[in-house]
Amino acid sequence: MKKLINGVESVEEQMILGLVKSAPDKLRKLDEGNVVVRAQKKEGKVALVSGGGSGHEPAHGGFVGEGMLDAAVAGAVFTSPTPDKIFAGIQAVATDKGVLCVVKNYTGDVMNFEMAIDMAKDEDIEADYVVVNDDVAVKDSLYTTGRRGVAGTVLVHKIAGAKAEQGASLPEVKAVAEKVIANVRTMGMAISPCTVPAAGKPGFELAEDEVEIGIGIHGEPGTTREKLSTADETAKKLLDKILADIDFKGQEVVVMVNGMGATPLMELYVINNFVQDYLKEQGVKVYDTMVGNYMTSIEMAGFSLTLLRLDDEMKALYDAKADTPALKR
Amino acid sequence: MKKLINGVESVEEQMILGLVKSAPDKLRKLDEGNVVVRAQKKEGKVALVSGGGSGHEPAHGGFVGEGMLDAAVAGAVFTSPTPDKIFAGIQAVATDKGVLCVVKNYTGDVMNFEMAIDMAKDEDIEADYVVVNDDVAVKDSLYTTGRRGVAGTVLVHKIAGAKAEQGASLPEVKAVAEKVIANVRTMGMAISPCTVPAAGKPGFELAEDEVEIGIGIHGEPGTTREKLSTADETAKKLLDKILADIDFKGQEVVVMVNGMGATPLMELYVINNFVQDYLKEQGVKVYDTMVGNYMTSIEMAGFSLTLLRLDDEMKALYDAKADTPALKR
Amino acid sequence: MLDTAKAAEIIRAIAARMEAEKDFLTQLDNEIGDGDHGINLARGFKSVLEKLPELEGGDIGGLLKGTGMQLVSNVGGASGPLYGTAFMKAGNALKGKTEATAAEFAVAMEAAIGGIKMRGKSEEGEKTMLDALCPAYKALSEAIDGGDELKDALTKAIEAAAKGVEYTKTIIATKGRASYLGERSIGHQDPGATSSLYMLQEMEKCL
Amino acid sequence: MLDTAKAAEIIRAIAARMEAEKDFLTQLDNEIGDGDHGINLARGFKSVLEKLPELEGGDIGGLLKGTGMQLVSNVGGASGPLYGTAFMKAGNALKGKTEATAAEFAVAMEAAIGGIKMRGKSEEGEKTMLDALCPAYKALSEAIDGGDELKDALTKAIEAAAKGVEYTKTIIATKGRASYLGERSIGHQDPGATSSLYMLQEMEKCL
Ligand SMILES: Nc1ncnc2c1ncn2[C@@H]1O[C@H](COP(=O)(O)OP(=O)(O)O)[C@@H](O)[C@H]1O
Ligand SMILES: Nc1ncnc2c1ncn2[C@@H]1O[C@H](COP(=O)(O)OP(=O)(O)O)[C@@H](O)[C@H]1O
Ligand SMILES: [Mg+2]
Ligand SMILES: [Mg+2]
Ligand SMILES: [Mg+2]
Ligand SMILES: [Mg+2]
Repeated sequence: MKKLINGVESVEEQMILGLVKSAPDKLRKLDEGNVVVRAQKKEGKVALVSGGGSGHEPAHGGFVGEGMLDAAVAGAVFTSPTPDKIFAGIQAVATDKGVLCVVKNYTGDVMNFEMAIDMAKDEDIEADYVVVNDDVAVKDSLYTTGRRGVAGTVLVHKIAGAKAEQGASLPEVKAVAEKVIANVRTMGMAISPCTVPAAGKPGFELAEDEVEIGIGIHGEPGTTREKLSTADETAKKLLDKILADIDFKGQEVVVMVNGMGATPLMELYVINNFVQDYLKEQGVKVYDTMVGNYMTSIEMAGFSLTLLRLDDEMKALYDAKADTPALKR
Repeated sequence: MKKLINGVESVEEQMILGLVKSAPDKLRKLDEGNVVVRAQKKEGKVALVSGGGSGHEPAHGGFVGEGMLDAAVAGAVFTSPTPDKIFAGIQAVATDKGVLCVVKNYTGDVMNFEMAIDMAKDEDIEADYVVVNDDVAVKDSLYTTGRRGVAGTVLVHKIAGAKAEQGASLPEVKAVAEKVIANVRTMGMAISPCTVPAAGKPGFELAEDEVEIGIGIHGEPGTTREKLSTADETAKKLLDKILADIDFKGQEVVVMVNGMGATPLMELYVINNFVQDYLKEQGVKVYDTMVGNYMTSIEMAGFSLTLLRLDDEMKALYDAKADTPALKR
Repeated sequence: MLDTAKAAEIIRAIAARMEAEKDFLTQLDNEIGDGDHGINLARGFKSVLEKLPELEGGDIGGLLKGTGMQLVSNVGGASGPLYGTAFMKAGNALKGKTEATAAEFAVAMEAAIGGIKMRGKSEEGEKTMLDALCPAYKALSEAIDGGDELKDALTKAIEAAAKGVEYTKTIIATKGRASYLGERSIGHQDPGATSSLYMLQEMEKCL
Repeated sequence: MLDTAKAAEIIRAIAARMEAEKDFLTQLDNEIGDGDHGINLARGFKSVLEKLPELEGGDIGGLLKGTGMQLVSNVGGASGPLYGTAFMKAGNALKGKTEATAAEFAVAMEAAIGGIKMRGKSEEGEKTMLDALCPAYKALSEAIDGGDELKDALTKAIEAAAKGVEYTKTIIATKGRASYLGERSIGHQDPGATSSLYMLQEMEKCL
């Protein structure tokens, strides 16, 4: 394992400290743990709290700030944070308008956030949550864990964050978050794995000509292993799966071409070149495009594609001001 | 070589197309070649033109837009663009206030830009240039090529770009660009190499415990090869070299913690955590911090640190509005 | 006979075992999960060890509940709330007791399993820790009903749990991260079922 | 005797050689530069080949100038302007000529080297292409002054250039990217000096 860190024990905390010190007038770390909150608590709005394992940088701490999150709770790498830490985050930012937690659909995240919300309710904090499950690589089914929450989560942060910033009520913010969740779909792939610092070796191994299709964001293998093909063919494969899931034809969409952490921007732009042409061909109208590292898996190389079907409300909220380390608008 | 591309021949053009298609209302590609210009030509200001080899994404095309560049000319990967392409860029954005080219100090870049400027002058375009040479890894000397231009170039774009946007004259914009160059210092290191697509294999090989200190941004080896140590020790080594070069004590600075392309943000934040503490200890006041991928070497893993010593003029220009794909303020 | 001191000894033995099997459990989780199960449990039980001196003076219920709370606050992921809830529920069942009979142990184990099912919204046959724990409980309670001592009953429980672990290799996961792999999860043994087996083995060894 | 057809043949031979040595030249550049020298020249001479049919109908000067302009517009990097300028200067020296004597060839080569020095602000001894070209020119002009045919003079020039390439291994680079390596550039042979040697070898072979 070759990493620029000071030890596997300290990496999460030093990372959170490093983030906060990059914008000390805007961000603060709680003493209770690896929880990033806005330096100035914003009253009179629903507080938006997100979080999950570390290793997805800039998610989630990088999205704390005006127009997006009020708090982000970071667990150990790829491990959901514990209820006490999530509760500390909720408590620090809670207002009388309530708290909405944005949870990615993983057994661990859901359980830990549920327990934290129970703790918050015990303290008379009005708290609710939504579960993001945008990953079409995984079959949705009532009898299983269902789809994972991946890069689409960032768009939930953006749009629900804007709604909250406008002073909407908890049910209103929750409703728009759920609307985003209902309309956002993602699929990803990897050409090289990542290494959890504490594990010391990669989550899987790939030959020089192999890729994993249908990966999540935790260094886990994907749904199939295939031969490396061109950027265009690879992007087409992911897009076709997304386009088959809900109807995007004739709709306006936000496109996110998300790098997994070690993917050079060069490749993301090559991919975007195809994505834009293909969507046009398919009759999908692109309202806006985001290309970059938004929801990563440490130093995994690969990418995910996300489409969000917009309506007028989501469009306006997507365009609203955001001022966070990782997303400014 | 494992890359998400469609062929080594097409990569530069498809990348530029992909960039432009990510912001079609703001960016445009010239038919003449891989030249990115603002979609709406801005008259009445000095046009700022930069460029160099591809492989440094988001530099340089990602910095085209309000408050920064008017045109960015991309050569083949790590290869200076040719004079005719640079000239096409100059011609497309030139105004009657003139054109300033920001050139990084490489023999190839300097020669090609000089030839292009000669061509521009033949067409009665007022054109001048500055040469950025911020890399303290390399000894500065009258008898050699001198120091390289690396990540500090982005701050030249930002500050000279703001000055130009305000309508300053060509000599004024050139003067502030040269002030930034005089006050900015950078040093970088790599823990893994990168592969020029057309070459098909990495520029150098490193053992599991080796790093290159004092690298440039073209996949070339550094000035020394060493054993991998901690993030803190590595950052200290680079900072000490920078701090020894000009006097930063008691000064206000911009800090840039720049990823080389494949470095996870996790590591950049761990590094920033140390950098901020160490600078405080050394009596250097941090005015603002940038952490991210600004000037990369394709998929190299590693980082560079940049310090810019500010005065009031540079501070105000640094804070001025910028709206580009890779830098918004 | 299980008393508080013995229970503390078991917790220590489990903690040592989790540390010893950290890499192996993590490797199993690498194959069908996210490669942290061993790391998570080792971290969690290490924090339990720090808390143990405070807990071992009281009743078994308090000891188990405290263990569960430490796990909830220090493991994270899926196994944190699940094992945490299991220990807390077992603690509730043994509240106030400084000694527990084999039958009382069985009741606590049943409560623990119930806690996992409730928290995880899961059942046997989904390729989780339940595939070790449910058959183990069945064997244990039958043995105790048939008059076995706790240690002998646990020996039978371990046999059943080991079979359960083998069984997880043959089925598709429908809960937890491994479910994302669909068919590809077949052929791999579930990390949580494996760590459950190890816990039962440590209990048996200590008795 | 060098005429336009022969000059075109030489350019074709050089183009083929650059393509053949692409990987090796790139490898040399990997060691002390940025690993693109062979790629750059192969790309550049490929574009020269496309232009050649237009050029070979005229005089040698036009052919060389056109070659230089193609190199300037298609190579990029340091070697593009340098070799481009070299061919353009050589072309200027042979302007209007459809045949060139050995002495005229020497004058053109001198002009080419002068162009490189001017454009590159460089001198012999800095570990660049000049370390092959300068000694080659010296040997060539001496041989021609001594009455040698062009082919024989080029044979001597190649010997001198080859020694120059060897010499680049022993010195520190002070120009071009290799200069960033300081001491570390010692022991490596300069890619540009090597490609210059290849060009001279192709000229000699064609005559
Ligand atoms: N819903 C569930 N019910 C019961 N056990 C589960 C459930 N989800 C996951 N598990 C168990 O948790 C184990 C994984 O734990 P761990 O790796 O620590 O957490 P995570 O999956 O969050 O990384 C699985 O091997 C499985 O046995
Ligand atoms: N100032 C200079 N004068 C003469 N030759 C030079 C100079 N700088 C570089 N060179 C030559 O150019 C070669 C490198 O060319 P190339 O790799 O194509 O360009 P770049 O260095 O821009 O990648 C060097 O090996 C050297 O021979
Ligand atoms: Mg986990
Ligand atoms: Mg080059
Ligand atoms: Mg796991
Ligand atoms: Mg080169």
